[in-house]
Amino acid sequence: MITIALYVTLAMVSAAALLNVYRLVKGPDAPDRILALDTLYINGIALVILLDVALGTRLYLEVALLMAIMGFVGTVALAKYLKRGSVIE
Amino acid sequence: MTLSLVVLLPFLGAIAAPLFAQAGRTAIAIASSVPALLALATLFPMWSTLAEGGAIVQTLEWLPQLGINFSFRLDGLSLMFALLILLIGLLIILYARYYLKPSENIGKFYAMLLCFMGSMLGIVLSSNLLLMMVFWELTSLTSFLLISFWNHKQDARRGARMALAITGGGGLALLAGILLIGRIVGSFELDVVLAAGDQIKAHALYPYALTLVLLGAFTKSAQFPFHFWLPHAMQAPTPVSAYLHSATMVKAGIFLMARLYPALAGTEQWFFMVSFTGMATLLIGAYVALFKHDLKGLLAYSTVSHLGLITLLLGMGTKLAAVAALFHIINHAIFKASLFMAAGIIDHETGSRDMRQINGLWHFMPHTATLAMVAAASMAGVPLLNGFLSKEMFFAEALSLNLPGIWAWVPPIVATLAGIFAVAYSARFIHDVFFNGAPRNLPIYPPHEPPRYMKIPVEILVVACILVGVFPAFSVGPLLQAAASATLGGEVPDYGLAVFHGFNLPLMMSLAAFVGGLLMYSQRHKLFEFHARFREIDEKAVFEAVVSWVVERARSLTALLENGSLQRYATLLVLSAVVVALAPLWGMTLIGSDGLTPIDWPTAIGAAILIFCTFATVYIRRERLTSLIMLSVVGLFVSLTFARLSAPDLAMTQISVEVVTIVLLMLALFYLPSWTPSEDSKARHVRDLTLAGVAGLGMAAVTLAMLTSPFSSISDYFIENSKPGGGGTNVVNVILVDFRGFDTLGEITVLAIAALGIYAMLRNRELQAPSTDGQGHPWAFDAHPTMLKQMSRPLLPLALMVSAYIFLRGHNLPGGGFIAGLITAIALLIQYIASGNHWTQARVNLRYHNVLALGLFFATVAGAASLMFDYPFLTSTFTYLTWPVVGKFEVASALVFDLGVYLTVVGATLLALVSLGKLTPTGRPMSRTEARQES
Amino acid sequence: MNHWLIAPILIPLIGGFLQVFMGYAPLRLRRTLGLITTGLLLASTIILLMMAADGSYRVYAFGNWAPPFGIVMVLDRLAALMLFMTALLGLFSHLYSMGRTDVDSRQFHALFLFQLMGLNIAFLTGDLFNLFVAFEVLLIASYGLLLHGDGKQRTIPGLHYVVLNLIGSAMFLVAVGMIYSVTGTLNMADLAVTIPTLAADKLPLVEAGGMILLVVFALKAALIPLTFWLPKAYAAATAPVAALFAVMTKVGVYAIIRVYTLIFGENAGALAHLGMDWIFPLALLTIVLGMIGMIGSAGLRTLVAWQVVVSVGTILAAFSLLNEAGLSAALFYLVHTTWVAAGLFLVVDMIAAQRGSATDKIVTAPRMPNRTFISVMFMLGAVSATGLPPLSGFFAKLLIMNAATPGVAMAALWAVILLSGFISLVAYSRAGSIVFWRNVEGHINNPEKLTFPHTVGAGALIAMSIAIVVAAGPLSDYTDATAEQLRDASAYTSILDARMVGEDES
Amino acid sequence: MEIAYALIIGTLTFAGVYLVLRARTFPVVVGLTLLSYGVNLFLFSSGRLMTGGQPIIGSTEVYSDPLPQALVLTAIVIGFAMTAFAVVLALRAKADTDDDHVDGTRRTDLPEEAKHTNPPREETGQ
Amino acid sequence: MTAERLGFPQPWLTVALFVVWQFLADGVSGASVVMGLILAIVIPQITHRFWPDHPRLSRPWVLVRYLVVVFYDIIVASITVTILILNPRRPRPAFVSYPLTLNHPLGVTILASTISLTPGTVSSDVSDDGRLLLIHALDVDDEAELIRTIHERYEKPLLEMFQ
Amino acid sequence: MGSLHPVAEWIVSLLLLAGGFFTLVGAIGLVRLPDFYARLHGPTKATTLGVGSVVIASMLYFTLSTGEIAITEILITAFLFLTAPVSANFLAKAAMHLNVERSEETRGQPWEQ
Ligand code: NA
Ligand code: NA
Repeated sequence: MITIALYVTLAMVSAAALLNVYRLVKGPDAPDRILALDTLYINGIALVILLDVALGTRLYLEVALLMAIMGFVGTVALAKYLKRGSVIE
Repeated sequence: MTLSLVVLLPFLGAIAAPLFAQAGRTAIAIASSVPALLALATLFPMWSTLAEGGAIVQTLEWLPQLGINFSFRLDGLSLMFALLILLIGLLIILYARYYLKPSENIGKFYAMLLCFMGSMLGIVLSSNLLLMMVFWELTSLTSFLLISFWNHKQDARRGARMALAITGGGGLALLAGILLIGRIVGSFELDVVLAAGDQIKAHALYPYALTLVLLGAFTKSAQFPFHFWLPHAMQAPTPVSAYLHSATMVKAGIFLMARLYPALAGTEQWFFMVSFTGMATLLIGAYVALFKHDLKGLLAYSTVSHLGLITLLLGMGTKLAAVAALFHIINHAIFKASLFMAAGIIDHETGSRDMRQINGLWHFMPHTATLAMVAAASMAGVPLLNGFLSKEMFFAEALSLNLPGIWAWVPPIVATLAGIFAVAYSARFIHDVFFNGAPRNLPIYPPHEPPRYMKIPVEILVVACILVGVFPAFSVGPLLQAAASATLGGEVPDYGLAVFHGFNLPLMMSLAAFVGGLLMYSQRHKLFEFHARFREIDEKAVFEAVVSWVVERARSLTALLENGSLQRYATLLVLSAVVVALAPLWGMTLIGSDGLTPIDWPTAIGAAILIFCTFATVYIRRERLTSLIMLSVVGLFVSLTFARLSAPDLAMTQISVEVVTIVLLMLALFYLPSWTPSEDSKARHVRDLTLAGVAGLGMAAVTLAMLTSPFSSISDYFIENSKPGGGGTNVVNVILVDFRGFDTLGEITVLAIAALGIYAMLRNRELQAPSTDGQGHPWAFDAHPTMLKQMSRPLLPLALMVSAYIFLRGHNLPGGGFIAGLITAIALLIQYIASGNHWTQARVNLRYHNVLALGLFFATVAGAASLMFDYPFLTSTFTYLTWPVVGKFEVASALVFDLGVYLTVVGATLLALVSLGKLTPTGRPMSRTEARQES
Repeated sequence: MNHWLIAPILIPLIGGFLQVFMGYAPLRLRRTLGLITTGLLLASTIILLMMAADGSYRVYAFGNWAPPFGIVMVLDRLAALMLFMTALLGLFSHLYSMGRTDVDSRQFHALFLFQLMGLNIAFLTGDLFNLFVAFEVLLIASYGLLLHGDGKQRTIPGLHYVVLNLIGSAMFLVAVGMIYSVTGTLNMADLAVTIPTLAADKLPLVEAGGMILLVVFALKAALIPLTFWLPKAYAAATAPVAALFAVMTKVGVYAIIRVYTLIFGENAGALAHLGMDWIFPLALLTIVLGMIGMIGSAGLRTLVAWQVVVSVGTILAAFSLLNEAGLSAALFYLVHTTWVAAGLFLVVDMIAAQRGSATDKIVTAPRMPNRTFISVMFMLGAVSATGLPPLSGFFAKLLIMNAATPGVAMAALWAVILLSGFISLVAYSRAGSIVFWRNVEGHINNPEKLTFPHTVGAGALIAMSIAIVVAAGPLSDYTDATAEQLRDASAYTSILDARMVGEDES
Repeated sequence: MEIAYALIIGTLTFAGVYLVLRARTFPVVVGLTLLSYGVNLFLFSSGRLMTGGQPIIGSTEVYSDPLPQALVLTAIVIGFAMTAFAVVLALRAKADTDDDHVDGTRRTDLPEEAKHTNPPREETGQ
Repeated sequence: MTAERLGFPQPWLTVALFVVWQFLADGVSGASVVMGLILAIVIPQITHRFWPDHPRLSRPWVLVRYLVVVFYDIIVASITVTILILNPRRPRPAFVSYPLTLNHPLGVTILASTISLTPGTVSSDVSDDGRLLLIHALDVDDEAELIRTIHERYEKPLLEMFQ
Repeated sequence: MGSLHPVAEWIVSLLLLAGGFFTLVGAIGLVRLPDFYARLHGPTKATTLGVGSVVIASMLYFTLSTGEIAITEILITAFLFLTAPVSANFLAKAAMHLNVERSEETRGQPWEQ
């Protein structure tokens, strides 16, 4: 039961990732691409948690936690670059 | 080791002599003559041994591996040369005392002269060929310094360099020749080599060895076609010319041929190479000498000619010829040295060496003129002077050569012809200088006799000319006998050292030369006109031109190869790796025995995204920000790959590092153009695509082959020992902080150094920041938006908490000091981004240098703790403690090491990022209000 | 446990981070500490040299983990020689830097010491991956050092150097991966044991890995066609850095010697002497290229930089003769050329500081002050580098030429070596006579005074060429013994049996 | 799985090499980053691929090879340090040469050697 | 050192951190309590300088109610937006300037976050003077209605807390 | 997979599917919505309900299958809740700064940056 749900979910998240890649390529502007990247990070988080469930371990949760932190930092830095050029000033 | 003392003394003198520089020229001259006198005194008692044809050999081991030893040999030949070197050397020392001006660096001059003397003695006394080689090249070096003594003159510098290039280069050939001889014989000791003459001559390498040795000898002794350096070396002060270029150094090549005579001579190759070279040199030197207006030039070419004569004699291969050669060595040294000194006196007293200016000096310096005329007569071969005797022997030998057919005529004719020229230029030396009207435009006028003592050396030598000329057997007979015996290896033929041998063919030739020479000189104007039709070649200019040409060619070739293009260098590097790796991999089985495993859809999609975004990063590379965003995706999916394939630690590290890298790249992108121009040619694109494609395909193939082949590794040990031996269940972490903790120490050192290097590189650098972004939008004003600022405040303690958590669990679960450090760094980085450099720095209150140094300190201390128990560095220990409430928990020393890792990462990352951030020009408006105030 | 083995690593490490702590301490204090550090380092390497002289292998197992599981440092004659050579070079270059160079940045001493640390790890390590780490330590420090100093001239050469080495590092990892994927081990002794036992179908990966490794080492050594980054980088570096860099190419050479005598040595079965047939012709070509570069040099720094290229070719040519005599000669030459080239870099720097705007360019300039001392130093260095007697270069080249066995290879080797000597002779005499003797009217503004750090730093390194001659016997005995030790890889592999602390005596 | 993995490494290598060979500093740095991703994945896979075999003792039955993971971790960190340095160096090159070309400002009007052969302006006496 | 620095400069933060630690430790145990306490006390000591204008919550129980409301809204609005996305109908977007009553920056931030978290609205900007909040709404008929809803449901409770 | 009560299995499965669904819808929104500002709403779904459901599923699954409390996941969601609005805000500001295209129907004006 869970196995099936897990795989369907995995498929949906993967499909979501593909769609995000579409937006990443399409743009048209940098904010769109950054947004797509941010969303891909979130997809990544979901994928890692799903992996954890699939494996029945809890050893990858911190990977997901770190992805959340790093995705945020990356997005903020990119957005700041667009606005100000210098990320740290 | 008395013989080594003989060699050593002049060198010691060279060190001592300059100390007397303050005491005046006389003092230093005396000081300089002491070593020579002492050396003579050392040699004197050995004469008795040598007179019977014996030899004294003294050996001290130096480098037996090389076959090079301090072994010296005194026999007739070396004694003859040693005496020439020392006796003429003494006269030169005396002469130079008056020749050099007090203002000149006389200490340096004498020091170098003595060095040269020692080197020459080394050559002639060495009993080891390699040792001789050492001294051989030393004479090249010291003569270089002596010729360029007046190094403010361009001619002197060029002459010196040319001499060094030719003789030094020839020396290298000689070295090769000697090494070959050593190969053949198995030793470099002269005794062995000389005894192995037959073996050498029969050996397949003999032609090479001989050619190389002769190259050395010919260059040193200014044989055609290498003769041209010698006249240009005349830029040296005259004492140097007199010493080096008449009596000693140029004879080193001759000496070498004589020394190796038993080992190398007596073959056809020897005969042709040596005698023909000698013959050519004899003629060319004699011919050119006549036309030189420069007094020293005339003498120089005359020397070339006489050196050719001696070489020719040695080349003839008969024993009598060899004896004649030896005899002429002595005679030439005596009369030529005196002639040079006389020329030096004339130069000294008239300020000129040009025979077109110098005329009628008989009137002004009759004493000097007399001396010079006697010496010149000896050079011409006038009877009752020493030059006559050896020349007669030469004529006799020229006649006795058994060449087939018409060739038999060649040597006598050449000899006579050379004799004619010799008489002519000698006549010119006498007539053109001392008579021939009055001086013209002399810089110093009127000239007068030089100081009394300056003439003494000349007088002594001229007396020697006469003494030998009249009493040959009495004066030089024993020495010549000993030398001949040593040269020929025992048997010395019967030769008569008489003044008069009767009216024979040689005498006729002498007569012919004499008459012909005078006739020729009387007709000199026509000859000069004839000669003037040929453009005179200045060999020095040619040499310089050749060197310049070579330098230019080399320069352009270098510029062509080393063109400063990173693209080329990188291509070469990648290409090299591809080429060498492809060869062994070609035809390798792609799919090994383990076979393939199926792939699930999500993984396939992930892989597809990764591959796609990688290509996209490349495809869109000219749009830099987009490329960077694509790169982020690649980084994210690499991290997911690690997670997917059982590496949580790697996934965490990858994702953290990737974000910091992106931030770094964005910091850089602010200053760099946001577009890459399209500038590479199509050909280059194709080339690079091909190369990259081959590299990529190769790596893919290797990966596939690798992944499908069976495998076992040392890792089972780590898995088994991680818990019991390392006290942790996270094997990767235990490897990092324990099994291979040293790698980690190196790794954090790298990180620390990189940060320090970045800091140092950016310190005091000003970067031009663009005022708009790539599309021309001016930057926004709002630097620190409220929401981010507010959110960043609680984020810091939270992130530190997470960081502490990741750090503490690292030994047993995914995590560890490195990742924790990056989280801390990023938490602080958010503060910098949200609230600015100034605000954050004021609150951090730390120098990141100290943080990273503290990290290294902790890591080192943690590692070194075990040293106290005599366990190796980085040995870790752990124990389990039980506390109330807390329960049982583990305390591991590796945690301290990991703390070092943590601190280093925090310090290094922030130092690097903040250094970059500090580059931002200050004074940019931070808010709309500020902007309004600005405008 | 013989803790001396890690002294050459810990001393500069500790000295290094102390320097970082003391970044804002008075310069005098930092210099004193720096000199103490390099002095202690030299002392420790002398002790190691004496220990290694007995011909045994000493193992230091970090963390008390037995090889092949833990990382081991292995001291043998080769390692000790390299350590000593580097420490001596380090001390005098460091001293020289205190004349002027170290003022430019507070990080200089730390970087300098870390660079020494990286070098020492590279010489001692018995682990392939740790060798990579060592390379990275010494490289990153060298990047920092190379870019040290005012002015813009070193930026682009530095960039090239960095990028090429980053590619090289990537290749190193690929090679490690290839080798590990088959052998399952990283310990060099273990690799030496494992590789001869591999089945034929497993060889291609190891062979490819070994060859890529060779490319990486050749890049470090600046062997043709990977030479071109060197001249500009070395010529642009500040003098003490360039002097220290004289040993950088030798690290590549060292790695080649170590890996291709031990792992791919004559006992490596199908992979014996892997890639060595490439090295000999390339080494000769490298010499030729270096010659061309030398003769065409427009500046003294470039001249010496090309000299470094020539010497790399010479060492590798001798090594690739693949006999003990050649190896011994290569090592003898290596020691000589490292010190002398370093000394020349320093002397050239002193020259440049005396000549105003002419700096080190081979052009006429007003007569320089302090000419006597500097010109004597230059001449000694040039004579030695050229290989003329009576200085060390002559004996080194003699040993190399002696090592060749008759044949085409010998003819080529001799011809190239002698020709390189001739070309150097022409190049140095031309350069020297222009720089020292061809003067124009005028005077130099603010020529540098000769200072103790400069004269002693440069003088000592140049004087080493005399010292080598004096000690030529013992030195060549040592290199002979080293070559003999290296040839017998099975002795090295005995370190796998080393007993750890606390293990039973039985 | 192996084929996909091999393709990933091949692509990363291709992209890395191609970008490293470009003429501007930024793509070169991006190329180095991609190259190091590829290399790290390669080194990682030298211990073979496994799902759910995280080398945490007690978490699974069969563990994947921990050693390459540790090596890659070290390599990632070192690669990060190196990339950081290269990035900053690219900036400095931009500042010093006013261009982001990997060879600095290319002056085609003056050949390299011409700069040296001209006699320098002497500091003649005042 | 002031007593505050030695004690709990930000007591709520300390509590929050303690709770977070229990979450990180996957539940409460002796060890996690001890460690959590240590860190929850130490970390604010280090970071309090980074949070100089830290808030003083006046009515914590309001927070609970607020969270419940927000969660409910998230779920409901998500479904609405889902329908909107999957529907072929083109949405009716609008930029809405929301006049703020709150003046504490953290309060404003929380309000803006809440608005963003509930699907269909994104807080796009806060004016420099902190009086206006720019909201982008994905599909809205009546801007005034939106403003009123936000004020009632979110800003009021926040005003209670950040008095 | 450990043994789970069937009801729990259903709940976990439904939560998982919901998570996947909302994530997918977010992505579809990102593709379909007409302008950047509209698309900015998409990820909020993935963030909030998408990851939120998956996280709850995971917590339930582990807590119920092992009998030990498993709550770390909640921090991930908490973190996303904290940061996603900031990201969105920042991106919107960037978009306004760059003056990206808006769909014609949009009422109101973005602010000048
Ligand atoms: Na005349
Ligand atoms: Na919302």
